[in-house]
Amino acid sequence: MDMNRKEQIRWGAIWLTVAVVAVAAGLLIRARRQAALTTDPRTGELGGAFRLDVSALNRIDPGLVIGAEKEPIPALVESPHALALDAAGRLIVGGENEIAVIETNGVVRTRLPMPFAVRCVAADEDGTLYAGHVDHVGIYRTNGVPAVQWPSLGTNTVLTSIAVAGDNVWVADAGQRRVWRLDKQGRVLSRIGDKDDGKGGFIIPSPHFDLALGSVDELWVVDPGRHMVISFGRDGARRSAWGRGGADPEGFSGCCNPTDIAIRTDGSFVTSEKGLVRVKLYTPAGALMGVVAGPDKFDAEVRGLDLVVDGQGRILVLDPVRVQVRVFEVNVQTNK
Amino acid sequence: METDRDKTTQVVRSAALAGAGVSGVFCLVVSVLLLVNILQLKLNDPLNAPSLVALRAQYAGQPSDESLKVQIRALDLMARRAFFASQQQLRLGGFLLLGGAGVGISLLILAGLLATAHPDPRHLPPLEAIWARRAGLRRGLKLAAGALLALALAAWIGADRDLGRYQVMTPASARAKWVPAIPVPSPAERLKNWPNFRGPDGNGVSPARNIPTRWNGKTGEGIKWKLTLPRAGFSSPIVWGKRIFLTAGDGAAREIYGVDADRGTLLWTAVVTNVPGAPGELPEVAESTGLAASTPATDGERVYAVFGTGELFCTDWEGRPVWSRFLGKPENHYGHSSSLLVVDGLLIVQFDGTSRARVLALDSRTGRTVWERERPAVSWASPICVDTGRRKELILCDSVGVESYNPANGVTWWRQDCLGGEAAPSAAYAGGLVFVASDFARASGLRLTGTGGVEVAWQWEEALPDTASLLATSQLVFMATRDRAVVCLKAKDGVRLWQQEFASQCYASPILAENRVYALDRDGVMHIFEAAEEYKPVATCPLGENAGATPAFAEGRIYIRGLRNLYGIGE
Amino acid sequence: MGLFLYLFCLSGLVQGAEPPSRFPKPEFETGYVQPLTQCPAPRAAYLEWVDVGVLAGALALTAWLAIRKRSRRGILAMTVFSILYFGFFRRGCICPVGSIQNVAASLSSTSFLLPWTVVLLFLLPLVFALFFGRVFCAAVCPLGAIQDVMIRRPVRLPRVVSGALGLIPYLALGLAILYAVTGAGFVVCRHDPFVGFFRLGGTVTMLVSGAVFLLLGIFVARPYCRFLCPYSVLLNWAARFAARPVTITPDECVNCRLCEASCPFDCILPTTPDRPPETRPVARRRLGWAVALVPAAVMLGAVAGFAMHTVFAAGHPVVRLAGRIALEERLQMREYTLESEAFRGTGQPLAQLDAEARAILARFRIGSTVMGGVLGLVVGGQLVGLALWSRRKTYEIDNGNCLSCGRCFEYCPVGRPGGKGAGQDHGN
Amino acid sequence: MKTLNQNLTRREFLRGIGRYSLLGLLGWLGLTLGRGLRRGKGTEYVWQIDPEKCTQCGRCATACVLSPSAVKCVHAYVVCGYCNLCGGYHQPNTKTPDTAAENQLCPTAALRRRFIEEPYYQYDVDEALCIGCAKCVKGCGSFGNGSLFLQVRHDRCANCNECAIAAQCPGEAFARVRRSRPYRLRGGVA
Repeated sequence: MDMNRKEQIRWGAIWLTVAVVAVAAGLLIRARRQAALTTDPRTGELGGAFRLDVSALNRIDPGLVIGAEKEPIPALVESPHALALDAAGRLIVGGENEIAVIETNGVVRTRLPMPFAVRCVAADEDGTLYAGHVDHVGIYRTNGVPAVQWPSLGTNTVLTSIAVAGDNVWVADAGQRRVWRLDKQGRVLSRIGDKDDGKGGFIIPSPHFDLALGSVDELWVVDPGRHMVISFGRDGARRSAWGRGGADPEGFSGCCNPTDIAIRTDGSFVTSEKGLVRVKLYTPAGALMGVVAGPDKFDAEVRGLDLVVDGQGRILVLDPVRVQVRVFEVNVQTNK
Repeated sequence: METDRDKTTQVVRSAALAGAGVSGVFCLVVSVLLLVNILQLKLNDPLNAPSLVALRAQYAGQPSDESLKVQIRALDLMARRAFFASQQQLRLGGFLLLGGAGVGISLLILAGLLATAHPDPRHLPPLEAIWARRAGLRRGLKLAAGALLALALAAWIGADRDLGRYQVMTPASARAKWVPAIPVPSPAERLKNWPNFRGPDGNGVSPARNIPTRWNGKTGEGIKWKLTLPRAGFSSPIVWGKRIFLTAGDGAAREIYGVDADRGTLLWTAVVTNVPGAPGELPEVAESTGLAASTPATDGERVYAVFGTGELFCTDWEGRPVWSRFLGKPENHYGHSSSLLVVDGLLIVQFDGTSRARVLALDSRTGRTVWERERPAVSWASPICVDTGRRKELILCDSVGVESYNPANGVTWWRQDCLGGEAAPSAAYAGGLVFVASDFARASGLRLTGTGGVEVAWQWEEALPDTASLLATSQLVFMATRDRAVVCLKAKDGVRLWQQEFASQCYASPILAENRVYALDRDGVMHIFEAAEEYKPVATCPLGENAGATPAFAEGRIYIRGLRNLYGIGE
Repeated sequence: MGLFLYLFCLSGLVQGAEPPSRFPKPEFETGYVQPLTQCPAPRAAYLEWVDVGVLAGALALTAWLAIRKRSRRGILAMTVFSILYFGFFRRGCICPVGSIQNVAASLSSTSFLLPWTVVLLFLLPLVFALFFGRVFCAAVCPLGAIQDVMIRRPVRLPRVVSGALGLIPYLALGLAILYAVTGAGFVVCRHDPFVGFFRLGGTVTMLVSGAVFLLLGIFVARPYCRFLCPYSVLLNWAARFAARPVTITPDECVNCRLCEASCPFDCILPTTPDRPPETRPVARRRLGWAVALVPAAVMLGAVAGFAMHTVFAAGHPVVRLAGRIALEERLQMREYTLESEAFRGTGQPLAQLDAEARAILARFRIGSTVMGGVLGLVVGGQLVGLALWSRRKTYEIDNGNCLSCGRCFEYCPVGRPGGKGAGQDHGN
Repeated sequence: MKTLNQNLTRREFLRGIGRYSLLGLLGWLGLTLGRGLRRGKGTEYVWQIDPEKCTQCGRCATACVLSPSAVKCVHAYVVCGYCNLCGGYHQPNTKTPDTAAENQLCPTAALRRRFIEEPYYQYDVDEALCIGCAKCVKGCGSFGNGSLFLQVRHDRCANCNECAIAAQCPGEAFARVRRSRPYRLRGGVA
């Protein structure tokens, strides 16, 4: 009996120890998890040299930022691609299957269903809309006059930008890598940027190729592969160029940037980039004035931001991801 | 007696054992070398050499320094060579180790085969020890079980209960369990009536019988009564018992009407006034929407109505105001048109605008907010609430996708971004599938999965509705499209079964009753056809008046709202 | 997670790549021809059937060698073949042990389809076990084979230890099924210690644990098979009912005890004394206690299982992710893990993840509780079995645990063809 | 002796019952599983990465049971812009887009560049050197057309029961695909 009792006590002690150890282990596990959860989680991967930290490039020196964002305007068009202003200062937004004319207060004036997807759009002084579809231009009027479709410019054509002034229509063709000058009947007048011009033509690795009309008889065309903005006379003679590549704020990043440009009344340039999504302002001579909006303002999946400058000098950016026209005001003395 | 043969065997066996020993030593050496190599690679990975990283960083600062470039290139070459050399060494080491081990083990096996020694049973425990062995097994088993229990205890103490604190992410109000204070009408009671837009669940299905299939508003055939309404509105009538309720409104006034269902007489008119906080100014709305596009709802005790002004108004059975709320000026460029729904004592208000889009669940007695969720985009669609057999799902469409909420607390069950354009058609549910569509985007069939989410079963992009909601049975899906057609798709795969064009588009949502589809077009013509895999028309009944509202169904009756008049059809 | 991946690929959600880019390539003037992206094809599907055929053939041959031929050397040759073919050539991955998980996942979710080859992989060794005992373990399973050749100086483990460790395979089986059914992944494959050798590489933990098992295996015969392998539980139960399992002797046992000493796995049951060494009332009381303990053990197991469920659930990637995101939200952390960053990138609502995690947690709650209960039943059942006294007049094989390795035939003096071998040698 | 025989036969009988009921259980299991099989008749699967879900975390390089990993970078030439300055080939701060070591992004120099004609360059992946670290994939996706992406190479992949990388993939980009279409290529060319 005595033996049995001893045995019992021994086993009791053993089990008690086990239980105490279990409780202690549980408390330890708990404490360790708390510590582990809040420490650096990225362990067990390849070392530092394997990390390509794009986010470091995304940070912009706050001293360089000169843009202030205002209330955005809903774009209200499915997959918006193209932005322009008409003579009355209203927004023309072209999308996958329609063009909307939107007041700056966001009220939709008109909706024009489109037979083809709109890649770029421009408005004439009389309110006529010139829409660049993938391979041709369509002319639309809001007063009920039937639409006119110009013939295709070729099988490889990918129109990405359009500008209208006087009797001329310029369209940028990223697919054939040249700019077409047409008259208002759709007849081809001349071509800019053919490879035999001695300059090697435009380098356009992706469907982003923009042009904009300058104030004095000038046509500015982006050469994204060379990271440059080139000016031509309206007849097509090459004049000057500026811009360089680089991930720094002054340069244009990646393989093919800027994607879009717009020109302010004082001749300064607004540019937008993909990859490192940023909108910047340059002097007429091509020196950086500041960053209007850095990558933190946009969603990472943005590929190409169409730009327009309105009558008050505000920069309007078509954000295809948020389906908005983003509005930025520039706080800088531009008359240097 | 040792024979020569035995001798040779002995010699071979010794040789094999010696060989195995040599292999063992070889393996040991190789493993040590391998280990050193691995450690070396771990300690200073040539591709992560700090000197190289530092040089690169320096170079980023001084890109024109030629000597830096030369240094980087030299170091880089070295690093890459070292990397591939060590990789090759590792591979070679592995093969050597394997080969050595293979040879060693083979020799050991050979030695074992040649062995003459045999196990000696004299070392075995005595047979009597069998009982002690059993005791040992028992003790081991108990020990293991005890250890597992101890482990469970430790686990319980150290358990990860972060998931429990996850509630932080859901709105604070969602945690409170909602207990309706008034008797909720039973599902059977709801089924007998037409308490909100598109019937009991908002799903477009009527359980009523003896629905008329012949009438003519021009000749008066089949028309029981006709009531001219004081004001216009595009909202649909609702029915509870012997009462019909409607809303109407324009810039001058917004009104709710109570109508006797048997005689077609106007019993009362409630004028929406004195809504606290309402500014009085009217939002800009499209003419085709107006200020009374949202259908009211009732729970058999009260009537709830919302207007394009943002005014939400609750009256009692006799039209006396109970409570009212101003939800804010709808920022919605056609005008607010989402209808109301009462779910278990909660009034669900979908209030999707271009800014501050949200869905609210209000205590139907007081109008107090029980829960509120932000919504991602604008819409004109109405909520539906269906029982999927597993749970109740409150399904809302917006211009980006479709989201399902727990009606009790507003927590999202699932969301699928499959819509686009401007979402006006409401969802439909049948047989484990949710169907949604919006014009200029696509229609989708979403299958509820076992894990509580959805997967896209099919998509369809050809002809799409822009106003009318979808209608579904477990076999078929019907859509009244923008181009004046009704399309019938197979529910399980979205294959088109048939398509029928009419003279005019249907603004009213098609309704299923007695396995027939009732589709009312804008000319007021009701197209009745069977819900079947081919188009089988049953009847075509003109109203003699344009119509846009979805009709209400009750036992033996249809109530149709024309532009000016309300019709009671049936015996 | 494997489960979800399966669901994904079957739902057709992610079929095919994006449509061909419409943007034309540069107009090359030098006559440059754009190369095609090369894609080496995977192993042909019919070869999977060849593998199943080889498995069936190997099983049949081993059964023949063990039961008809009674040839230890033949079995050894099969062992070497299995190491080479199923191990090094097939890189350890056609594996009936792992197929438990595929079968469990497939039974729990109708959308998890598994190929016929995997079904057969799972069933063939079990069907063979029902007729011929664990011939799969004898020489066909590469995991067993690689350990078998390592057995050099086997020691007899104290019964306390082997009795305690014998519970682990049940736990392993339970966890394998629990994780497969909840879609948390295939833990058996993840912690397979030997596959690293067969593939000549792997994580350090995998290689080290494999080396430890192999070195341990010199002294403790086949440690993985006996004290970890989840498939061993199923094979054990099938082999208990085997129609023609291996026998120590083809004839009548002479109780020489040679076989008992030869078995490194402790699977030979010796003869017993005529009467138990304890009085009847004591034995009866013991049996009574054991039987009474069964329901208590089940209850206790279920409670323990319930207590463990959050720990088990932490192994599910979705639950872990939800926990991590909850933490990030609570502490307003801006340092994301790769997982939480990827999840936030998808734009899915957090509440949906929460709901999903809770649903999974609920499944773990049920599964873990059931598993604990079953484990309790196993403990209770074994205690009852140990309290029963069965009399043995001859040496017998413990069919459930016997791996059919054939070592005992070598030493049995009875009925060896030609009568030479053990008996004579022993005479020396 | 007689009782022993009786005992034996009774035991045999019970074992027979056990055996055939277990056999029946296995048969039922086979049939149940087989029913599921008819729906996905003859489909066999292999592991593959969905490039659209890949987050370029770099775990493919370390998590694979094989060393070096069976995951390699693949180049879809049809999507490539043939740029001089390549986001996948060059460091982001490259000033002179040449093949100098200080400008290269790839740690093992597995990405090769070949001049075609002014101003176009072709980029090729040397799979013997590639370790699947996804650095170039990230660069190409961030700054270029995304013509570089990771794929499981089936001449290397052991097609494990559960892919070790899939178990660790943060983006859940790994999924089984049909053996007949074993790749998910960008640009739609298989």
